[in-house]
Amino acid sequence: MNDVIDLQEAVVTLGQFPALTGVTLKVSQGEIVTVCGPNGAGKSTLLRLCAGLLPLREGSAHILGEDLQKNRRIIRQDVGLLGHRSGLYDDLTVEENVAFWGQMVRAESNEINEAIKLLGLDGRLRKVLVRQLSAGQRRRTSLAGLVVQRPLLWLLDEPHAALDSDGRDLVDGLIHEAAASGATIVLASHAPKDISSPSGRFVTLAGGRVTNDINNDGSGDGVS
Amino acid sequence: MNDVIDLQEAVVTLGQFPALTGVTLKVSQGEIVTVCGPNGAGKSTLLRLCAGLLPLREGSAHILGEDLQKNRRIIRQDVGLLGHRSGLYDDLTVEENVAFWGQMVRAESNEINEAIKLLGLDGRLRKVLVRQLSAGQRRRTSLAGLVVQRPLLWLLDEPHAALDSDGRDLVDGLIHEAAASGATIVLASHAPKDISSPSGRFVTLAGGRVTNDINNDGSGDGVS
Amino acid sequence: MEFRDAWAIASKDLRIELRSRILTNQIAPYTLLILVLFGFALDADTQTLRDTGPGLFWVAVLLIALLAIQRAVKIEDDDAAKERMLLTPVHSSSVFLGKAIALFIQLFVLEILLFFVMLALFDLSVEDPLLICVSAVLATIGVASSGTLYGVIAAGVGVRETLLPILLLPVLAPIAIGATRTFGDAFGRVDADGWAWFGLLSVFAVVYTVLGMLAYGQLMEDA
Amino acid sequence: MEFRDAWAIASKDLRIELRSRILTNQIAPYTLLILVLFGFALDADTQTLRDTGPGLFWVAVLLIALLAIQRAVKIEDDDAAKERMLLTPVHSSSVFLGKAIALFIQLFVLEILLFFVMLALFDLSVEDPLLICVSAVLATIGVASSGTLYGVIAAGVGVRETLLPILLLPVLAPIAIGATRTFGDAFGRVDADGWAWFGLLSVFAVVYTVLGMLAYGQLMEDA
Amino acid sequence: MKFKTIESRDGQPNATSSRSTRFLGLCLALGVPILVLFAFVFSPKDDTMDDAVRLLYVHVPVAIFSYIAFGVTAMGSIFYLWKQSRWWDTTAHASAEIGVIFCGLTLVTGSIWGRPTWNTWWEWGDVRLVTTLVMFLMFIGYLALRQVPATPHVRAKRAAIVGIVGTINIPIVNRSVEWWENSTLHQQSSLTDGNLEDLTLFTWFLGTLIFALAYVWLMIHRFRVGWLSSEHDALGYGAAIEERKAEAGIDTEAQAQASEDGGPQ
Ligand code: HEM
Ligand SMILES: Nc1ncnc2c1ncn2[C@@H]1O[C@H](COP(=O)(O)OP(=O)(O)OP(=O)(O)O)[C@@H](O)[C@H]1O
Ligand SMILES: Nc1ncnc2c1ncn2[C@@H]1O[C@H](COP(=O)(O)OP(=O)(O)OP(=O)(O)O)[C@@H](O)[C@H]1O
Ligand SMILES: [Mg+2]
Ligand SMILES: [Mg+2]
Repeated sequence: MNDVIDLQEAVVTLGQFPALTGVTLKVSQGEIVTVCGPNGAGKSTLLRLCAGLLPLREGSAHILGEDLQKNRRIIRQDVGLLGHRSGLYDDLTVEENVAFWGQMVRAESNEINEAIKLLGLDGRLRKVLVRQLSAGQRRRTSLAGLVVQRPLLWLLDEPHAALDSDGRDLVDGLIHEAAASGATIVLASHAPKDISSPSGRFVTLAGGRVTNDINNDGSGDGVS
Repeated sequence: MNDVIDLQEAVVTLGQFPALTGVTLKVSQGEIVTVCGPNGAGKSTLLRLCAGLLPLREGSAHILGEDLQKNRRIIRQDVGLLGHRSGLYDDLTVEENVAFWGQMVRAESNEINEAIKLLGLDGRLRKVLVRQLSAGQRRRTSLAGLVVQRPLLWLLDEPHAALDSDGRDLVDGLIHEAAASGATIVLASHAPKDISSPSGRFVTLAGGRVTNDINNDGSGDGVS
Repeated sequence: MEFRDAWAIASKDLRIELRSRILTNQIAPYTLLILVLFGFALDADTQTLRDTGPGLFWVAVLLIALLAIQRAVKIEDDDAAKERMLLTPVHSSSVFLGKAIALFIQLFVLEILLFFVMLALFDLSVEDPLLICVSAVLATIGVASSGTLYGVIAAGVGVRETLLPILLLPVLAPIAIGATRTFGDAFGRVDADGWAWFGLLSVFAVVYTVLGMLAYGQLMEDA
Repeated sequence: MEFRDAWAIASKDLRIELRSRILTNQIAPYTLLILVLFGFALDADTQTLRDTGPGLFWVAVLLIALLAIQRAVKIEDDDAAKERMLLTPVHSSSVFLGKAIALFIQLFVLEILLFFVMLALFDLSVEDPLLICVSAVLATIGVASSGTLYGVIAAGVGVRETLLPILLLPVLAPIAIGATRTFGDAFGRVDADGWAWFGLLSVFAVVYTVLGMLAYGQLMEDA
Repeated sequence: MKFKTIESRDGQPNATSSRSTRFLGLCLALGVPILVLFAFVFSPKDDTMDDAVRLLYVHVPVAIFSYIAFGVTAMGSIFYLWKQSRWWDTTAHASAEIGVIFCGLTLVTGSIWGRPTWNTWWEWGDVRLVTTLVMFLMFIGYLALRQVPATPHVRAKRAAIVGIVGTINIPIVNRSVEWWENSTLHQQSSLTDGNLEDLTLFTWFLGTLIFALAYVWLMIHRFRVGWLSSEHDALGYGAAIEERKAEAGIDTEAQAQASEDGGPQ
């Protein structure tokens, strides 16, 4: 089995605070995993750890086969992260932003165009500065950048936030499509109903560790 | 009948762009109104107009009986807005932030304490800098500031965003309590199911105007 | 306007500054640096330096004030706190006063520090201590008031960092010139009528404070 | 490292600057103001001004560079773009180079402008145009490289606005001093060996560029 | 890592000294009066500088040890970037602090010296003075950076780069008098010229030795303070983890309940 994510008792501290207190989690290729948990449980921290953006304090973490303790940089280009903040330039238009991030991940210009269309940013919005977008449009622009990247591991922090129902369906579609084509998806969410995945797996975080890990087929292996 | 919000063909432009193209809406005291609509429909703009933060270009707007064309300032202290951005100081702690905003709206210190407790920010979080909070905790802090304000008109822009299910229940509870005590609530939301109000009214915005206005009892007066 | 509100706002600003230790760790060394830079750029002998001492002092104060004003605006801008303030019953002149007071205190503390550095470096002797004190206070009031006022004009425009200095420098320059002359007189180095210049400083201080209290609400209103 | 990436990043930065018209509408007037301010603070006769001309020129360039660097950092900091950049295959030295190039171009354009203003105001005549050109280019490379490097050191710390000047000014000061001397020689006003100073400038330019390309990745890594 | 420090009964160090540092301190305590004796009594006046020459015995050693201190900072910084070890980071930080003190002393003693000899406290046109000041300020910036709230590793890395860049100054300050002969009042290297008298030379060496001792002594203590304070930061770690884990307590039960019910569908 090909483990895309393999965390063993991973501890991450933010400042002095242990945001993750020993997370053990395995995710294999093609899986769609939803991370739930109360506010401050450590969901965002977990995703950022998997993206190699945070140093590991204890334990071990292997992402896409690479050891994060050794080198956090190496996996980064195969990982896409949609965080709470969108990583866009306020003074560039939607099109310029997607094109820039597309260029950075070596996407073709037709891919860039397609992503813009796919996320409903075509027409008027193309030439609008990102500064002037509504919350949902901003989120869509950020997603478009992710779509052109086509990473092997998608880390989505509340991907449905700020999106309307069309947008939510779109994201669900994207997730399933990506999973079908072999990518792995981990998403943080408060409302697990949002994503209706037949093969969905729900991992519950609380107090910085996994308290529950349920497969939708009922074979839960609750960890107390 | 006491109309808290009375908009007649209200037009608002942001830069050159007409974000609201003629909204007619009446909300009476004690009502809970959910504004839905696709991304970029103008929900946030509508709420900000009602808070007196945006100038009216055409039409008329009366909030709490005051004419916004004449004076946008006068209503402001009776209006509370929870926007996409939270209006907190990153370098102050949760407690200091709530206390400061409490002081600004002339709240007593026990009210401030209660609000902190109510929103689950007691204990460790009290002394944490807002900069270090998770997305949901930040949102809760912002809400605590609103709770101490106890405005007559609550304008909540996606109040459930970033909150866990506890938090959502809490917000729903707050909304109903406020409505029961005579306040009026207008909230923008993408997932209208989120708020389960028996007296709920759903206003749909699209293209900057109201396209649908349904009361939960079924007496919809759809505007095409 | 309530003074209690103004004080709450001022102490909030000061607390944020104290927490980040900006004053001691950053602005104070920056001040020294500016002096060094000038010293070098001018490459002048002590006599010239002694004559230009007061001028350098006030140019340094101006540059520091710019930094401090940038910070003060940024605090409110970062997470839409400015907007939130609009939805409270606090009168805008209290907000103005609060922010100006915080700025004044920060600047004044720095000026005292800078003053002694200048005395030592430039080997100056004070002839009229009273004039020094009152003119420093009034000039600082002028700088703090006009800085707060212009800070809100530049707020929220995205290009704040660069816009603010441009707007502000022409406003601050006359204050700096006035203060330079008063200091020059107080040090007995320039043959200027210090107290006349002091009058100018008072006018600026009063005008900007009154203007700020009146206009701040108007300016805060629209984001 | 790929030059294509660096260029994409540089042109992105330049486009943002052009869009906000910072250069023409804000930094250029700011520059003029600084010169005027100095003129006032010094209150000197033409002879002194002529001698201090090159010094003032480079002090002005430094202050402008600070502004431009602040902007460059802010662009990446504002909405976590810096972090996003980490999740692309782009090499960190390309990012460094891209940002340094954008900074260089902006500064250089301003220097040309400022240069002619200085010529006119201070009534100077150029004796060694070649020396002026090459030393300006190398000094600007040094400023752009060290500025980009230090910009990322101060990035993301909340107290960026004030931390950056303190860290950066002592680094930039030697460059400014060197450039001042070369200019002084090239204008025939100082009896310095311009080409020796030029050597110093080259060393700085090379050291900071190499150091930046090596260290930038280390620094970008953690937010 | 554990030091041979004087420990209280509960095993916690209650001082940063150990037997060897106390010995070092003792040497220092004895050495200073001897130096004072030599500097003020035994060594002769200078022909040109008169009694002021006696500042030489402080001014030059502190200047040299500020170079050394900053050099150690640079070395610590380089090794930190290479090995990422807390030991090197603490070393760099400790040395920078002492270096700033020594550099400050250089400036102060130099100024005091300048008053009688050059008739001025400070001379802006003088390259050595100004380069020394620039170096001083650069490391003030370094210390400011170290105060910025950030994760220890991030802070250490950033500080390391600044520390390395800062040392570029050392050769500039040291060579400045030769590079810019005509823009300095400051002494050229008078030691290598060999025109110092025997006793003066001896006193100078003694001064250097004493300040070397002072540097080492301060360094050991400052390092230990830094090390212990970072250890102190880590002290609450276990408890913090437990407290954080306990946050899950209530939820765990609820979730276990949910999983029995078949989990969220
Ligand atoms: C604020 C003023 C001064 C500063 C910042 C300063 C700085 C320094 C520095 C950094 C050094 C070490 C140079 C090296 O070995 O690379 C030094 C050495 C020395 N200084 Fe000063 N100095 C100042 C004033 C003076 C004065 C007033 C005198 C005496 C007239 C003086 C005499 C010396 C001598 C004799 C040395 C030893 C030179 C050598 O052996 O290389 N200094 N000073
Ligand atoms: N420097 C710090 N000091 C104290 N606590 C901190 C610090 N940094 C982060 N935290 C805490 O660490 C936790 C971070 O959690 P994280 O952002 O991963 O939560 P989350 O599960 O994504 O929550 P949300 O659903 O609200 O987004 C929060 O509880 C936060 O308060
Ligand atoms: N200066 C501008 N130029 C062009 N379009 C603008 C400008 N400012 C705002 N807009 C547009 O106005 C609309 C603002 O909508 P608003 O923020 O009210 O949407 P919303 O309903 O809250 O959407 P969301 O659900 O995404 O939050 C968006 O479509 C945005 O693109
Ligand atoms: Mg989160
Ligand atoms: Mg919105």
